[in-house]
Amino acid sequence: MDIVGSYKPLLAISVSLIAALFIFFSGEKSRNLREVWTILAAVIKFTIVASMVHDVIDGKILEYTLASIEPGLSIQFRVDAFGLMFALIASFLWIITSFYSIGYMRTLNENAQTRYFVCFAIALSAAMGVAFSSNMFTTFLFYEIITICTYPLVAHKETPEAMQGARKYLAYLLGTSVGFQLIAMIITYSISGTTDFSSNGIFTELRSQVSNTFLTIVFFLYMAGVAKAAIMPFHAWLPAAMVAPTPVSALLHAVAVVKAGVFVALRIVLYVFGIDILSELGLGMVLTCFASFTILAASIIALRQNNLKARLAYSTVSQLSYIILGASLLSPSAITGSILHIALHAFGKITLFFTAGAIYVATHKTNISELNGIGKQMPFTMTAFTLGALSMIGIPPMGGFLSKWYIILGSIEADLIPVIILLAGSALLNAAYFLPIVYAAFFNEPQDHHNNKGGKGNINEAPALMVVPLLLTAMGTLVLFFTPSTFLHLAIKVATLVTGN
Amino acid sequence: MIRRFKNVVIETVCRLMTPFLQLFGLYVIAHGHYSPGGGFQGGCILGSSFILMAISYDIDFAKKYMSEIKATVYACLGVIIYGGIGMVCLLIGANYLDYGILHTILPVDLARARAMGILGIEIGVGITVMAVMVSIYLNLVSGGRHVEEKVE
Amino acid sequence: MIVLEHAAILVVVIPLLVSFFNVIIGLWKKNLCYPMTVLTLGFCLILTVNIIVSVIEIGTFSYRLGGWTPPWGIEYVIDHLNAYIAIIVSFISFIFAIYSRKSIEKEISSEKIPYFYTLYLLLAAGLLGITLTGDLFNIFVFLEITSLSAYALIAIGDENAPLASFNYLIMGTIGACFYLLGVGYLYISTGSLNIADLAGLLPGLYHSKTIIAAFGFFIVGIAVKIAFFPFHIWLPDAYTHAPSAVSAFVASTMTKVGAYVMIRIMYTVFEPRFSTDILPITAILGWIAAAAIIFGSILALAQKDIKRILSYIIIAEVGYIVMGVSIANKSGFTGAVLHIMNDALMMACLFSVAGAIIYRTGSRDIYTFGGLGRKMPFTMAALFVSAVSIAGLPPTAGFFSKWYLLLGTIYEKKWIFAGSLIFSSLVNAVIFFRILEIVYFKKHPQTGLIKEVPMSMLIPILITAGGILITGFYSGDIISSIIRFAVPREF
Amino acid sequence: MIWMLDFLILVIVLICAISAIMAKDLLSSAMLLGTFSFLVCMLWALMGAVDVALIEAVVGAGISTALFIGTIYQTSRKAYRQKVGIKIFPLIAVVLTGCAFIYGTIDMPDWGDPESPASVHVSPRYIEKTVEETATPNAVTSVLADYRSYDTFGETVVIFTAGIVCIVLLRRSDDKKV
Amino acid sequence: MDFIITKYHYWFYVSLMMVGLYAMIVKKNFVKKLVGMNIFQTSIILFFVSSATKIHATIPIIQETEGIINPAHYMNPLPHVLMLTAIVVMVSSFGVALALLIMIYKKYKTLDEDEILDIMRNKQ
Repeated sequence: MDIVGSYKPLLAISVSLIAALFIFFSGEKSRNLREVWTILAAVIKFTIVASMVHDVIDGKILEYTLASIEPGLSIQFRVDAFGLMFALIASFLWIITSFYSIGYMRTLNENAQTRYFVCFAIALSAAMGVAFSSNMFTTFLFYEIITICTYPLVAHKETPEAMQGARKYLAYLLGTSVGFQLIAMIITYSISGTTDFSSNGIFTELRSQVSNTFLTIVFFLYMAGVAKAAIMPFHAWLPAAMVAPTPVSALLHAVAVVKAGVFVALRIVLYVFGIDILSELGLGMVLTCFASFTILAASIIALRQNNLKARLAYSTVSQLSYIILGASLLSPSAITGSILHIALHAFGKITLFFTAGAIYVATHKTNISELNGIGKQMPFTMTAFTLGALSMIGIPPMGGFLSKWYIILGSIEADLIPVIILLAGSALLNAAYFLPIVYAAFFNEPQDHHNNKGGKGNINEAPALMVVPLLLTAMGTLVLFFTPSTFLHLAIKVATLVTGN
Repeated sequence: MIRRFKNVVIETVCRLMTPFLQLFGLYVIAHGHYSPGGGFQGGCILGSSFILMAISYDIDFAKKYMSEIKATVYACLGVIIYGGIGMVCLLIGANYLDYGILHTILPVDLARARAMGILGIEIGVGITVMAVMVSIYLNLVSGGRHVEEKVE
Repeated sequence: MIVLEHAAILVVVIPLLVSFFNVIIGLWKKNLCYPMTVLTLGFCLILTVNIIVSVIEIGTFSYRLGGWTPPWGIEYVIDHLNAYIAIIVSFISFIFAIYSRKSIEKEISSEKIPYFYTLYLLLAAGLLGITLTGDLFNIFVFLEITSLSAYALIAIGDENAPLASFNYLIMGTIGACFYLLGVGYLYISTGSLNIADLAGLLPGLYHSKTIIAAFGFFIVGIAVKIAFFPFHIWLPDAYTHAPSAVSAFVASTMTKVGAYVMIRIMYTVFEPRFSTDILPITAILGWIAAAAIIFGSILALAQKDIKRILSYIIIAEVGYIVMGVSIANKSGFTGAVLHIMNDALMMACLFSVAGAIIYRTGSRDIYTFGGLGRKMPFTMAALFVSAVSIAGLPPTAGFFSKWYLLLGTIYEKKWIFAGSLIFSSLVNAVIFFRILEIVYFKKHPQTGLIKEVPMSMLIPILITAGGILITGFYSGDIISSIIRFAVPREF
Repeated sequence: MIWMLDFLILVIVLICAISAIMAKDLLSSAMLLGTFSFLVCMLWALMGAVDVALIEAVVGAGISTALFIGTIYQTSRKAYRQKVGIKIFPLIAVVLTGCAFIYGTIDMPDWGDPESPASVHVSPRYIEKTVEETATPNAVTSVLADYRSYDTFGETVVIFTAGIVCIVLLRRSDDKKV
Repeated sequence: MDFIITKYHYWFYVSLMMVGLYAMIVKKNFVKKLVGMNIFQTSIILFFVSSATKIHATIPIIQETEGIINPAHYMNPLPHVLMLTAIVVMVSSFGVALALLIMIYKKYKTLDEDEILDIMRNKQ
């Protein structure tokens, strides 16, 4: 574990900020140029991030200090396995998403596209910042930036309900983070004099000074503070945020934003408190209960949704709780599984959202009840949808299976047999709310008024700019099952680091 | 203007008093070193002499001697004298308003130089106070009108 | 170099002298006044910069006026705290001297413009004088210069301005009188007016009833001057009806300088232990400050006139500063002093944006701002930045000072105070995101011909906005190089 | 000094003040204020503050009364809707403030005590050194214009400001806007 | 008794202050407010000046041309100076206030707070 100074983290973050400037000044008039900037930024960002993988797997830790406010309080970036993992996924999927959103935006020719792309770029930099930040202070900084700069994206349609959703979004995220997370962080700082993440927890060495109840309170403040992780009862913003354009829901509300929330939650669990304290105080168990409840409840609610994106949103809520669950089991394999799940769920869910968007663009349908026979109309899309759904359910040979497998292993290590049952049940529920869509899409006869464009059975796909990306991600879910080595390495690295064996 | 009333007694008395008032004002300014008085008192007395004019005759009469513009300029002039003396001290090389240094340019010893400085700023203060008092009064009673007209 | 060695006094005297000349020149050529004012204040800015540089190099230094040794003469004492305040004041005044040109041309009649700039310079010089002086009575004199010019500048606003200004005058006079009484009580029982001298004399007398009363008078007087709850009644009207440039300048400096005087008296003239132990004023102040914060935020939420919203927010912000001061520990004090700067910047930015909107649309009602986001993109970007900052969200400056304030309250285990801070930042977030929503996402019919404000107004807005963005990251340096030395030793 | 006279004047001053507050007619209250200032100026003369007495005689009793009357003629002479009743809550507040004042005075040095700190700490130097340092027998003048001349500068600026303010606020113009 | 003899001045000043303050706070008529302001400030000035008095001392104008000067023989000049300043400040703010009053009167044709409030209410 040797720490080397490096500009790469800063570059990885700032590249899309700079891109945002270019995009802003290119403006609506030269839209091609604008989107070239987006793609360029995405690619560069990914290459920078990827270039760090090798070092990190060798056990190096890249570090860069932006500003030091006080001893123990600084804006500092540190690239470790866990952060890199998240950054890798986000930056990779951004490339795909930017193509997709270009297609989406142009086909529907939405308003204020410049604002859209600018905010998107900034959101990505902020996500990188969260991934790379080396202490709670910096994390909070970028966490808030994500919130603020995704608000315009959610309100993008500028319709009353979009506003409503955006207000809800902002209220939940800002309220919790300022109201709970900030306080918890300041308490941490005022006790320990630092907010730097350490692999065995900040509180471990001054365990003697702080009382259990106090630690418990702080822990719950933290957990309530990361509403982005959408643990119940702080989940309501996510369905509300589905008014956003689909690419936003795809990247941000399946990958960047929510994963940032989960990521921070894991950081808190593993690096601020450390599994020793949590297991000692039995807080892990409490978290497990919350997570399990969320998984089941969200799945059941998802069953009753007719709007496709809403159903996906609730499925996201439940899937996020898998990650929390895995971490809360506090056993090596479970942690590995949850970290893997960040990646695998990302691929699966983004595919699903892409397909939802594609369907909307091609046929302007948003409700599941209207999807009968759509499989014949847009076969590629629906195939991708199927793959994504299977990955969600966690059937081999799909990526989703791996992470669940590890989590199950972990629950055996932590000998919590109920968790296995829970996982099995939720898998069934997932199947119950995904497979009917697939079935209806391929085997039901379409109602007449559907095939508005051309006759029955005509291929009526969304533009290629959208279909190709979603096929790619769908392939991703498959590929990750067979060659998960990179992610697996990283995840295992983290797990061994925090559990110490 | 308040109310225009012709009254020989008042006009004559004021006409007689005004020069003495002003003389006394100058005396109070100049003699501030040795007797009660100084810039403020003298300035106020000078100002009140003009105000007396304005009351006894009317504003135009007072404005013949001290028009608004003139008053404004005098007001600036006084403070400029004050600040200027300070700056002179500073430029010669002492601290701001340190009149002692003036003995290098005046043919007097240090204490006298200070007295000189005091006299200078008293004059400045006097001018400003007089001008400002007059200008405030003129502005107040004329409601700021340049040209005089009946109120009621 | 004569200028540098006399910088401390020149900072105050040069604006005064120029203001005198301004009147005469104004009678001759009106157009010269604006450039003269701007140049003078720019010069002051340079002077304050090298004042603070020399303070950082050689530490506290003093300047004897008239060459008399204190306590017989008046002296200027420049330490880290007031050099810091001075640079804020001169910077803001310079910015708004540039800003004022267009808006003033629109708001007051042309032949009064020279007098406007005269008063403007007098106000700036008065504030700097209050900041730099080391003599209690001298503070009073310059306080009066400041107040008189402020009354006038406010009174030349819209048609309700004179009334507001008159109420301000009454309250302000009460405040000044209380301050003067405090000085008198101190003088009667010590016989000195010089701050350093008093700081030496007072500890022996801490239990004298006269001293305690004097301290009370000081606090009340200053509280009136800085519109500290419950003496805030004059502020909203005054700041709402004043001309835009004036309310921007006054709002972002006067309360801060008042807060500085409060800090001076609580922690320099008196030792901290006086206000914490002997007369537990800090506890009371803290609670009132919490009340002020909540009260100000809620009332701001209830308004729909943008300048009124900002005025009530100022009341809350004053509460922040007083709370930080009254927490009386290191981080609280640091937060307060840091927040003086950040709040000055934020208020400057917000009020200048408000002025820009009024300049273009002529309306102060936030519900008529629809669609401005497209028409005036840069101004609205500045509004966005300052809104984020005033809601205390990273990465803007407001977050860092709020961080320190919260840290201070939590060190003292004052959960209610922390709660009030959090509450107000959430309320501010609501207020401003409501405005931003209107600005960006609502359409408005009559915004057809509205365009971006002229450069002379836009540049100050952007500078302040940039300041808000940047200073946050340099708070560390500011604290380690300046504020650290301003914190009383006892903390 | 004769403390009987002193006392008498103080009483009359108080009466003047109250009646100036109570008067229905603003003009009469202005006149009462003038009387008040004049009596106060006598009081100062009794206390040996001749300079202050002089300026109070000129400013307080003279000019400010003139300004006052001028303003009253510009505006209205009647105090409309003069409430006779006394408001309780402000009265309590004022009385509390007064109690604070009095509380402060308890520990004060006696009135006219030559040994009071004010008389022994800073001021003696002015009296001793004024002649030899500034060649000005009138200590008030020397302190005003030399030892603390910067205060006086500020004060002159205050006056100047007041003048400018009155011009800005009142001077009419041919312009439409005022 | 002695206490009273030595302190009664202060109490007179205090009562003056209270009168002035009461007028400033309570009186609805702006001119009356100004009267109160004037009284308040004057009482403070009285307060200061009285701190300069020394029994058996004379006005602070030095008679001795040579020899040692005993400060106890002369009043304390410093408060006089301060109060000169304060008086001038007072009259300045007084003038400003009067100017404001005239402006207010031009607009509302009255100087009574209640009536002005009525006018404003009627306008909306």
